[in-house]
Amino acid sequence: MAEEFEPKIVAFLCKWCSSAGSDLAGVSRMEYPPNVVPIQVMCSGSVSPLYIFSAFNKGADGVLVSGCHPGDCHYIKGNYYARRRIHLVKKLLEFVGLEPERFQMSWVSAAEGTKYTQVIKEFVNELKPLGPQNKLRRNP
Amino acid sequence: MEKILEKRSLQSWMKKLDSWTIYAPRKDGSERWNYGIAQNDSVGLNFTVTTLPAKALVFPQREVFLEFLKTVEESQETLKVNEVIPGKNPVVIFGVRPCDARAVSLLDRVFSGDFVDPYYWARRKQTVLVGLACDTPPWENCFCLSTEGSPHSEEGLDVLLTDLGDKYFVKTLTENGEKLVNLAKGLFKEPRLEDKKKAKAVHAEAEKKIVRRVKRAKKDLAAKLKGLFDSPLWDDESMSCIRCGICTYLCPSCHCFDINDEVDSVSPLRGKRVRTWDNCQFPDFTMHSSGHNPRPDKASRLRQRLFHKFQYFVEIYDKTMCTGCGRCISLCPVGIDIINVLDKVSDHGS
Amino acid sequence: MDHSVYIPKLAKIIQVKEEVGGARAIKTFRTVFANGQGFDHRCGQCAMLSVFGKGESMISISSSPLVKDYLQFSILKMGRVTTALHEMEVGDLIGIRGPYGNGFPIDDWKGKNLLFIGGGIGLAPIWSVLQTALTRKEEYGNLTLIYGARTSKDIVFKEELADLKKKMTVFLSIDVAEPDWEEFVGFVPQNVSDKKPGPANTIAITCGPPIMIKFVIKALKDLSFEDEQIYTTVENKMKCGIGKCGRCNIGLHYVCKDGPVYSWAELKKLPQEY
Amino acid sequence: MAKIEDLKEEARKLLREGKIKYVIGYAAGTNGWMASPIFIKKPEDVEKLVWDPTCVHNLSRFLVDEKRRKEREKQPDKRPVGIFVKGCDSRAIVVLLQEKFIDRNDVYILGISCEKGGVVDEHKLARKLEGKKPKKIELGDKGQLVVTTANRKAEFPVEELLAERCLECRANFPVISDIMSGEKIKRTVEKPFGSVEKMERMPKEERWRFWKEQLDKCIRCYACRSVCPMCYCDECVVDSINLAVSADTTAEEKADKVKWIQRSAESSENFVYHFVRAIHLAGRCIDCGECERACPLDIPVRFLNKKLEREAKELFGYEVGFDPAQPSLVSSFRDDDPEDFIR
Repeated sequence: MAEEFEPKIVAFLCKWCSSAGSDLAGVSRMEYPPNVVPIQVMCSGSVSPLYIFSAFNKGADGVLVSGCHPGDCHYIKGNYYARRRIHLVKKLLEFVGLEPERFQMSWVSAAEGTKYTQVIKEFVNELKPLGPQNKLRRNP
Repeated sequence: MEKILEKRSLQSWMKKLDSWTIYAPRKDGSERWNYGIAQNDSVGLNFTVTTLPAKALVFPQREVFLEFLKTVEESQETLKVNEVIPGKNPVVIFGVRPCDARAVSLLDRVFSGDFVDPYYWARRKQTVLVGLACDTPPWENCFCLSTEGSPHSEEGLDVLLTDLGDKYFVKTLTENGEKLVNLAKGLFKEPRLEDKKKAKAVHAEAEKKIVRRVKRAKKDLAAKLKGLFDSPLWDDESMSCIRCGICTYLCPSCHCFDINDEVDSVSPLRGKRVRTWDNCQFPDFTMHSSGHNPRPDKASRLRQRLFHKFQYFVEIYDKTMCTGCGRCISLCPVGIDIINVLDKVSDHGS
Repeated sequence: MDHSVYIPKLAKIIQVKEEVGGARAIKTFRTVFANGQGFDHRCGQCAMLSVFGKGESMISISSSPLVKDYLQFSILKMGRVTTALHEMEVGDLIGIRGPYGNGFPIDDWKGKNLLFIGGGIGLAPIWSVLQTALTRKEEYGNLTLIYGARTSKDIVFKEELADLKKKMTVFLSIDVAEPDWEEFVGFVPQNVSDKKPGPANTIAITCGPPIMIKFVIKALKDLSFEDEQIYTTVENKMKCGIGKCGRCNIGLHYVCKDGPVYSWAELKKLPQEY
Repeated sequence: MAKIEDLKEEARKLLREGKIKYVIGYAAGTNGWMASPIFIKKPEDVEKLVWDPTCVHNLSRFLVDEKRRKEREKQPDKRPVGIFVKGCDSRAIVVLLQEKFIDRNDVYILGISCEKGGVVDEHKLARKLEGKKPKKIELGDKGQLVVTTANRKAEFPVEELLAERCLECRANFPVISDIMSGEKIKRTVEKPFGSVEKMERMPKEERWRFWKEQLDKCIRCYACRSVCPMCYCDECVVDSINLAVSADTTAEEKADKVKWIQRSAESSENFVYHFVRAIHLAGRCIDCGECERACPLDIPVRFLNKKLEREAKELFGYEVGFDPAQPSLVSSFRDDDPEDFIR
């Protein structure tokens, strides 16, 4: 039998909440799929849409942007900007026919190690049936 | 040799050429014609003109020059560089307009000389051009008669077809052209005298329909241009230029390019060195690393385009690097009209 | 068909020397071809250096054609490729293709005095002529070098210059006074006017920043040099090196192929596109 | 039908009095039936100005050039430039003002109402005329388009010839101007996003195939970027080297410029380019449709912008180019912006 497809996820995690949340999951030895390439960013609001397009271009099967819950942003408003911008990016990607499951956003606080693992588990499960992302990737 | 081919036999002819990849004009999801690989159900040659000239098939937008790979084994670095010359892929392009074929023969000159470009020639030598004479100028800005061409010019072509209504008048011009015809001998008939006469009439009629002309001829224009390098004319004429790449990328004879390394993997280092189209209308074309730019404004870039075509090239090759296809005029988003500009050059000071 | 004109030969870096540090760093590299197959070059010719993954850059060959053991390049850190070159060490592999360009007509200069005038990194392109003339001193008349840089720290080939002073006339300058500087203070053209080299039977070869070249030529003209006696090199952005990619032209000249060496008599007829 | 005689008179007067540097307007083109942009410096040349449904260009694009020119000049002529604008073009000026790219005093706006007309679509016209070349195209008294060819004069309802963007236009007269010609007729547009909605209804994979076929054609001439008045960045991610380089830019800065997109016109790279373009125009595109018109390969790039225009409106209640004082789409938010897509 063919080996099961393991999707590669690029996750842009904000330093103050989501990245800390993923650390918490790590130090608490919570189990979750090893499919994520985490990239720590200062704020979800600092994630340029170009990073997202580029991740798909370089072969990501899924991309996650994760930040602090509304009201909790270290920079007060960064995640609100992100919410708008990411929403537009999501609509654009879907418009050209990319599977909506491939691009996700989440709010994960520093205390939500469990939620982080949950987000990743669900993401991986949703990506598996889709197979590799070849639409936007360079040299598929 | 000269032959007659019934239009309904065109498809059968293409089918006989099964050791070639056949390109023919088709509509690609829009109103415009472009070359695509001909399928069995392919249309005839009832196109106007392809937006992208035949150039794009012999000098593609992207050409891989080499592949590189760096490996480290037991702290010993090895770097492998492999040349990537286009492989065997014989091509016949059907429906090449005479101006576009003449432009290919200009490219032949550019990619020869002291340094022969192996990538260009690897494709070019495998490419056979089957032209279709224009009976009506496909663009309203065609001006091939001003560039030593004509709607039935043979230069650069292997076969020239002339539309006689329900049949084509076929004239082979090279060995390759004859080979194509000989592969489907049964489809071709000997032309009658009246066919020849009719072809001539079609050619003559087509010439009459070309309305646009450049006032001065090649050498005269080149000499006039030379004296106007520092003229304020270029500032005025380039005011509306938006510095896009349409006039050059769609030009059948423009051939400027860029070379870049495309990295596929950083560790181990793996990638390709790639040639892509580039053009003199982009500001970064000539900009030095230091930021200094010898052609810093639209005026100097428009001047470069016209000087290259109508002055420098004439001095070097005794040819204008323009075959009068009219694309740059018809497709310019802001209506910059090189005939108009050249005529202003001609009239300058008189 | 022959090996593609665009495929560089692999070469190993055998020596790296830091000439100048700081923001406008200059390093001198010596290279040998990996499989021994090199090329012969003429003084003033250039080569296209590759850092795989970064790209190519046209650099003048600063070693004399008489030196067969290595090729030498002195490189100012300026953009993507040159920055990558500056990060390279002895033993690293680069690609080299060439040689390109016309080179200096040094055979025509036999029996003449040679006056070299350089500024900053501009010493590199004339270094190959200077070294060749020095090796064959008997074939040429007097050799003189007038060279300057912004500060004493920006002077390239410091040790070589000290050595050179024993063999030929060398005038150095820096733009602004420094405590321990004993030679001329001021711009290179001013030093030229100050030293008043005579035009008789002399060829002046100048290279440096465009603004320097412009005023050096003016200074030389004031000293009654004819246009035909003045040679310089020009540079433009290049990609192919073989007169095809279309960007380095000055009028109908492709600098990569028809240049980079011009006499002032030739250059002044060309449009100011460099 | 708006007449521009009064606007011409105004332009002439302003030029004569030296109150403006030059006028950007439309003149008869020499390359076919379409008008061309013209830059008029002398009052006597004002006569060359024309106004008809072939005046497709969004001339506000040239305000970007004007600004750059002023920046380069040591002693710039700071007088305003006169500019002819249609409704859509005027909204572009509003965005340029909103972004403080230009100042209101930089422009003297000569507005023209499209009334019941708009601009002609090249392909629709070609189909109607079956290869014949138009000599003249006018908006008739009854709101129809009158097309004159070599041997006949034909009338068509506007819907049959106008560009799609005009049929979906919600500002057919200038929203900002110093002087205006024509009536402020509010045209009812039943489906301002009709074309996008049609595409949204396509199944996902079909939509993918559509965009792949379209964007694979892109040769990266960047006409869509070059023609756009909003694409005024000093540096664009697609350029091969940094354009905004000064003597002080360090070698490292130049070397570290990320090559986000290769110059190769491959599918993957073309998608990134067009995504970046679209997202950068979100909340800024005023749907003048110039990108799509300029495209030599007829890639319907306008849909990408239109899609985001629609989302901005529906999700965030944001409308572009009416109010120079409103904050930009992506530098603002509402507490109740939708977040049902977030986990």
